Amino acid sequence: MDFSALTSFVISWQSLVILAVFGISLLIATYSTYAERVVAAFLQDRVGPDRAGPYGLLQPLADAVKLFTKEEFFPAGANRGLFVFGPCLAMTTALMASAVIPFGNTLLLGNGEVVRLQAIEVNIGMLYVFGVVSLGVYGLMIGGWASNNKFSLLGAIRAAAQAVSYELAMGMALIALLMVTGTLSLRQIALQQYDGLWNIVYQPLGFIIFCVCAFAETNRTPFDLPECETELVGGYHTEYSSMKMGLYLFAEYINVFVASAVMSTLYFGGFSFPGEHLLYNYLTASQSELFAHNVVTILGTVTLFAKIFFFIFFFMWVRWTLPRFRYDQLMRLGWTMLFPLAILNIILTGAFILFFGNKEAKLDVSKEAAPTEIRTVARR
Amino acid sequence: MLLATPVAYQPADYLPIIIQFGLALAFVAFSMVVSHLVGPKRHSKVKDSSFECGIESVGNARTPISVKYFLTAILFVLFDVEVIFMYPWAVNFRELGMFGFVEMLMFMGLLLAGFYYIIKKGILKWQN
Amino acid sequence: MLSIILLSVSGLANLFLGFLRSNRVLLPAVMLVLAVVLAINLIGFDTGQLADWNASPYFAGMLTFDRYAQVFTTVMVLTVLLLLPFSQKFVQDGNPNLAEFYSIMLFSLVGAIMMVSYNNVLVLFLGIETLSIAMYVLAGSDKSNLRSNESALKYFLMGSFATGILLFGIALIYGATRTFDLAQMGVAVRALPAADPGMTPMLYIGILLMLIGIGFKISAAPFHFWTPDVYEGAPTVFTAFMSTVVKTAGVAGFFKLLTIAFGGDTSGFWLPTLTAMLVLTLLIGNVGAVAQTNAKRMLAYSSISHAGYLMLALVALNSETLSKTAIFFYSLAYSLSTVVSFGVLALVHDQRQRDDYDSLNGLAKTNPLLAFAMTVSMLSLAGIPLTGGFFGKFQLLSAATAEGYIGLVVFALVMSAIGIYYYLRPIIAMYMKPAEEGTAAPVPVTMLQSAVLVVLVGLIVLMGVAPGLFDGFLA
Amino acid sequence: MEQTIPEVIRTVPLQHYVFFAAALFSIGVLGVLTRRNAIIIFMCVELMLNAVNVLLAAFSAYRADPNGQVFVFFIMAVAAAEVAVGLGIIVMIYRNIQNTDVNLLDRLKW
Amino acid sequence: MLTALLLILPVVAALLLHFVRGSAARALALGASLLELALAVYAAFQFNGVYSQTNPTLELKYHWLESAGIAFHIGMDGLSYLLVLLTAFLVPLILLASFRHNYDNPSAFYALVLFMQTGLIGVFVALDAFVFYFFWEVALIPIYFLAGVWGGERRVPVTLKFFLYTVIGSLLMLAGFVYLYYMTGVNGAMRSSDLDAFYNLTLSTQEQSWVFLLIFAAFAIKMPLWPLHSWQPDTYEQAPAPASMLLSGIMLKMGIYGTLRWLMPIVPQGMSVHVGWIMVLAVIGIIYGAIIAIRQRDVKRLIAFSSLSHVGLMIAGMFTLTDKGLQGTVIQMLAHGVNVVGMFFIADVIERRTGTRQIAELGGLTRRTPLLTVCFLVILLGTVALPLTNGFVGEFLLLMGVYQFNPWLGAVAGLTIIFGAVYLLRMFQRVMLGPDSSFSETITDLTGSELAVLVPLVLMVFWIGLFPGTFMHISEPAVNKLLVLINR
Repeated sequence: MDFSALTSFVISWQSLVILAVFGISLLIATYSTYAERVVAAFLQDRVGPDRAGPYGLLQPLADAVKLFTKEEFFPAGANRGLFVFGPCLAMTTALMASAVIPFGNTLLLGNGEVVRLQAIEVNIGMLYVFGVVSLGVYGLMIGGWASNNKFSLLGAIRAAAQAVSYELAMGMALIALLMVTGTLSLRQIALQQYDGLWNIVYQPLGFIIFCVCAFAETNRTPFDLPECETELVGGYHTEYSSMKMGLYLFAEYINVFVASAVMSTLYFGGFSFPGEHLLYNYLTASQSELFAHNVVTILGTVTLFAKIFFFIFFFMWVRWTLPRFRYDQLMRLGWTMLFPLAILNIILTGAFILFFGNKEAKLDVSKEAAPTEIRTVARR
Repeated sequence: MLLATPVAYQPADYLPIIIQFGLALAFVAFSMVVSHLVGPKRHSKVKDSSFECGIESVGNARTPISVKYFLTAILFVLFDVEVIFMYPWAVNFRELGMFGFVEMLMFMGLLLAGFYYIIKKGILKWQN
Repeated sequence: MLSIILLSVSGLANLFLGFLRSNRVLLPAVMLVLAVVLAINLIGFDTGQLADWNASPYFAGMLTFDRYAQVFTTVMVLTVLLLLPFSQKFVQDGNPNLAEFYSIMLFSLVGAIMMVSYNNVLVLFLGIETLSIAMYVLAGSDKSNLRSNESALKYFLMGSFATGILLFGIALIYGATRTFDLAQMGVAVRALPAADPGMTPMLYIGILLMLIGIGFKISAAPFHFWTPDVYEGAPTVFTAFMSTVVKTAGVAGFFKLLTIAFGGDTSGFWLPTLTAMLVLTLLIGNVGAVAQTNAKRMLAYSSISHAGYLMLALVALNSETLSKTAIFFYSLAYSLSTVVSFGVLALVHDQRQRDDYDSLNGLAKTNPLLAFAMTVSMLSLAGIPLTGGFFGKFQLLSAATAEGYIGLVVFALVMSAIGIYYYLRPIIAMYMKPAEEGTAAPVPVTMLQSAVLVVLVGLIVLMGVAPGLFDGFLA
Repeated sequence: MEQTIPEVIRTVPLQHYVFFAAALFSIGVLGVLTRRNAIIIFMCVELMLNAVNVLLAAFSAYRADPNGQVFVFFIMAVAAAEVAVGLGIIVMIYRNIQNTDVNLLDRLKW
Repeated sequence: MLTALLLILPVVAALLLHFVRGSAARALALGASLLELALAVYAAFQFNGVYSQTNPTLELKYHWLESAGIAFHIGMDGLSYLLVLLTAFLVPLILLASFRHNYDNPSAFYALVLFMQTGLIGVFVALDAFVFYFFWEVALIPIYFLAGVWGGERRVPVTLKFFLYTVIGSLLMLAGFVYLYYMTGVNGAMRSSDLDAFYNLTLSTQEQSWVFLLIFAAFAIKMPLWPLHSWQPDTYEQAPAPASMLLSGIMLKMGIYGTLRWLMPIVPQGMSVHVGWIMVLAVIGIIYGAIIAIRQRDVKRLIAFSSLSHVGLMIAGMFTLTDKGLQGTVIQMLAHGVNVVGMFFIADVIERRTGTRQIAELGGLTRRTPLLTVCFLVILLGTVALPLTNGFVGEFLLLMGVYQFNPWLGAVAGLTIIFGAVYLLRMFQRVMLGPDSSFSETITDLTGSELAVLVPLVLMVFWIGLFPGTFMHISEPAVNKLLVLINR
């Protein structure tokens, strides 16, 4: 690859966006730990962390410092290399996943440059997310196996079995969505919902399945059997301490973040919000198109984050509300309920599209959404 | 047939992914190194022994585990491949129309037959 | 085509039939299905339009069920049909997975049929895999028996290795010819040296790799080494399946491939390789078989040598009709004889728990029928007149002679002279050695089994006495 | 749709794909021939299959002929079936001899 | 049709024998073989004008492998007829001889003998190369089982040796036939393995000599020609008496017949290349057989080696390629068949009475066994080729032929008569006359059934000896035709 591309890229706005996305996901991960406690406290009607800083807002930083300064521990008979590699892998994959998520439409700069509020737009974004996220389970596996501890091993195996079981149903649910959208690019999916109905309307069942699977994939309660302290002490991270432990925790929260983002993009219109074209038209009446477009874009980004935060909250809400499954129940749910449901969903979707839906594909907004096109989209 | 939009991507377009990968790697490495340097190191025989709720750990930790897990994995492989077959179909669903739909119904029929078979075979009976 | 559908559907149905409490219905059910398929094929024989290579194509011409396919389908279905009764041991043992075994056999049969009716390399590949993967399972079907496990593993590793090589060959050839369709591939291959000389090395490497894969699949030397172990370790019935159906499908399928795709002047490139493989195969098969003390292992080596004989037809592919007929005749005779020999071995093994030569001692006294059937099959395998094996061998030889491979023919004859030595050993054991203590009791044989044995022997002798009846299907 | 594919791929010359696939394939073959652990042999076989997939995909892209990619799909499916069977066999053996070293399998002489 | 009947009858009988036991089996077997004999004799009248007949008659031809141009083509000319007659004449006697033994599973034994008869007759009447090869092997299988199952204690290795020898030979023959068969199609003609098609072949001398070697290997092993004989004595010794009779009396003639019918006329030039060393080997065989025979202690082995020596003479005579030589060979085939069967039978009779075949242990048996002595003497003299016995005619003609071919060889070959006289008479003198042995008093004379075997043989000895014309006329036209073909 020629380096001119590299250099020209590094000094472009796009690289800024990447940095932003990266930082945001880390930030959200950090503060999720805080949020988790606050939500827990709220749901259990008690006071959460409130010492470090106002409302304990500095708590995460304190945690970080603590994690860094803790002794790192290697259990006897552990495979050191893999022991370290496990959490690293988990974290890396988690951080990678957010690359293709469209956090907003384009920003138009004065010099006519167009900046996508998305690290990178690839036509197979959805597959990318899947691939990277499902890599994450290797981190758990490796870590659990490497720590030479029965609990860890069991946790790891559970994590793997659970992950694969629910990935099936998840993929199937996704296929139904694909039949509606006809593309794998997250950005296009979002743009398709830019005007008109969100996919949740077409895919209620699919969303439910997807959501359940997302819980399972991120090992959140009620599916947190890989790390359920009541049975397995700490599950796969029983033997972990200091920042390695921290990486596992972060990875989990980042996955939650990504899952929320994906869900909101796929089913809840991504960075689109009701009445955006009205606003656009209103603004263009007084201001320049450039300004109008950017305002709409920024608002869209904000809405997207709103949706994401809601889903993160939803994750925590469920965690502190629902009890944990038994393992065989978990498996049975995944295999004998979600899987057939997903297939049913596919068949229903297909039948619906064929018999009621419009035959030609949804409007293909594959080209870079420059303001003019956006307007056409919006006005239609 | 091919999973591609009319936009012609150049390999350079995938550069951001590499960059993000680099960032992630950097962060991870950083945290690892720092925690390694900063943290105290006081080893002892007992402390290093793997955790078993305080009692002596017995036997090899990496014991063979229930074959059910292997079965699950194998089944996943099988069914996931079927799912792979569905992706291109789903993307081109409208182009294929009724023909594709019927074909896929057959396909799923066979899939469900196998599914029913394994359920009946007791793959998910974790009790025994 | 109907046979393929019928077999696969019944295979599925059979799986669910397995959930019934008693699995005694399975064997009759499967045999019934096979009989029906056999009948369908036999009825179809006089439909003249099937006579050429590609009649009535299916799936956009990827699969054609022509006379060629029909003839070999008949051979294989007949083989399996006559082989099944010897699997009754499973029924008696109340084996929980019986239904699976039968279904897998049906599925692998489907694969075999695809291998002889394909018209597109993709279908060939699918057929091979359907067949092989099923066979991996069957080889290991005796779960508690370590030998069976081991043979399964070896068969699996070697088989998938071969698949990889075959596929790489296919990929390279695809790169060179831009098609998977057999006929187009043939055209492209013949045109290539002129059209795109840059591609020819890729093509040739591809062909060589495919040959290697083929060698593995039909266990031709030097890619035969897995065969004895696998054949010895696998349950005898499935060994018989492997050594009959797999070989027939393999040789027939690859004959089609080589003739249509790589025939003509291209063959000048790979024929020497194939010939060398043939010579080596015959040598190793026969010499190896002489050294054995275990009847089953001897049959394994002999099956290697028979692969060698069948390769004579591959080498002589330019006189097409002769070779086709020869392959048909030989594979039929060979399959029937092999079924008999393995069937008898299976029965003896069930009672005496061993399958070395001495376990056959005095069989003539205790079970005259078994001994006689075994004798006939041995003579047929040895190619002695009065049995089908003779005319099979004769046709192969005359095909090779017609192509002018006199040296090969003489070599093959010398080899079969060696073969006679080891084929006589079971006969000697049965007729001329006294029964040892422990082998004195007669081997239990059900009515069905003896009936099938009689039918098989009848067919073998009929082929040997009135070969005209089996003549001219592929003319 | 087909004619658009080549520009995508042709930024990398075909030979690179061929050499890459050949290298992968050779690695797989060597692994099969030299390694002694059944699982690793098995993985090497899978490696060979994937080398084939790469090659087929590359060719089909350069030839603007989808058949190659269809073939890849089938190879994937078959490979999955092989994985299923193969793992089953290996697990079965492991449960019998607590090992997957093919050298230990000497009940039958090679 | 009659020919086919000759082929089918024994098989049918053999199959039927599967269902009957005991005396019924014997009756059936004997009856079938006698019926066969009757058919064979009837065949003589069937083709009248047989004496002028050159082309095979009583033909039958139907497509066997149409696409390959192989037909099931059978028929008889004088040469074939004589051998068919010999077979049909000897088999009943052999069966009769076997009745004295109580083999286990006798009906299987008889069935195999009859099955063997089919094979032998098939070989003699085949007019298509592959039919010939087919029956050639078919004749081999039953004799293998006869010798292997009912033979002496060293039977297994011996029969294996015999089988392998023969089969390797016949496979080489098959190679030769396949080549000829292929050559019939070179000039675009439809390939055919018919005898006439082979006769019409025109091959280079080089090809011919190769084909000759391939095919002659089989025949030489069967005859056997000297260096290839090593299977013979063991097999004769180990096989049960009836099997030995079949082997030496009939089967051995297959080789000679094959040479006459399937070798000489087809590849004459190729043969003429090799005649020289074959003659030498044959003569060596004569001397070798005789000398070894002299040194034998065991009656059966002695007979075996004497037969080797006689066969050597036949081969030598045959390869002179003169009408005398060929006619002599034909007559000698009959005579030798009769004699050797008789000798083996007598050896069997004595063994059954005394329980030994060692010449040293026997002696002075004549006193109580006049009939045995007479029959023995007659057949012995026949073998020695005393004038007026059957042996004389053949050997005389053969020796004349060899002498014409090469006086020195003739002279050496002439030794066979002297040697023969020496060892045979010495044996007779020691076994029958000589000092008394423990058996001299106890031994009993021939029984009725044994007489039933020996009397026909004795009569035949004199018939051939006194009226050889009967048979020579039958074979003459065929032989002349052969000569024409050979000298083309």
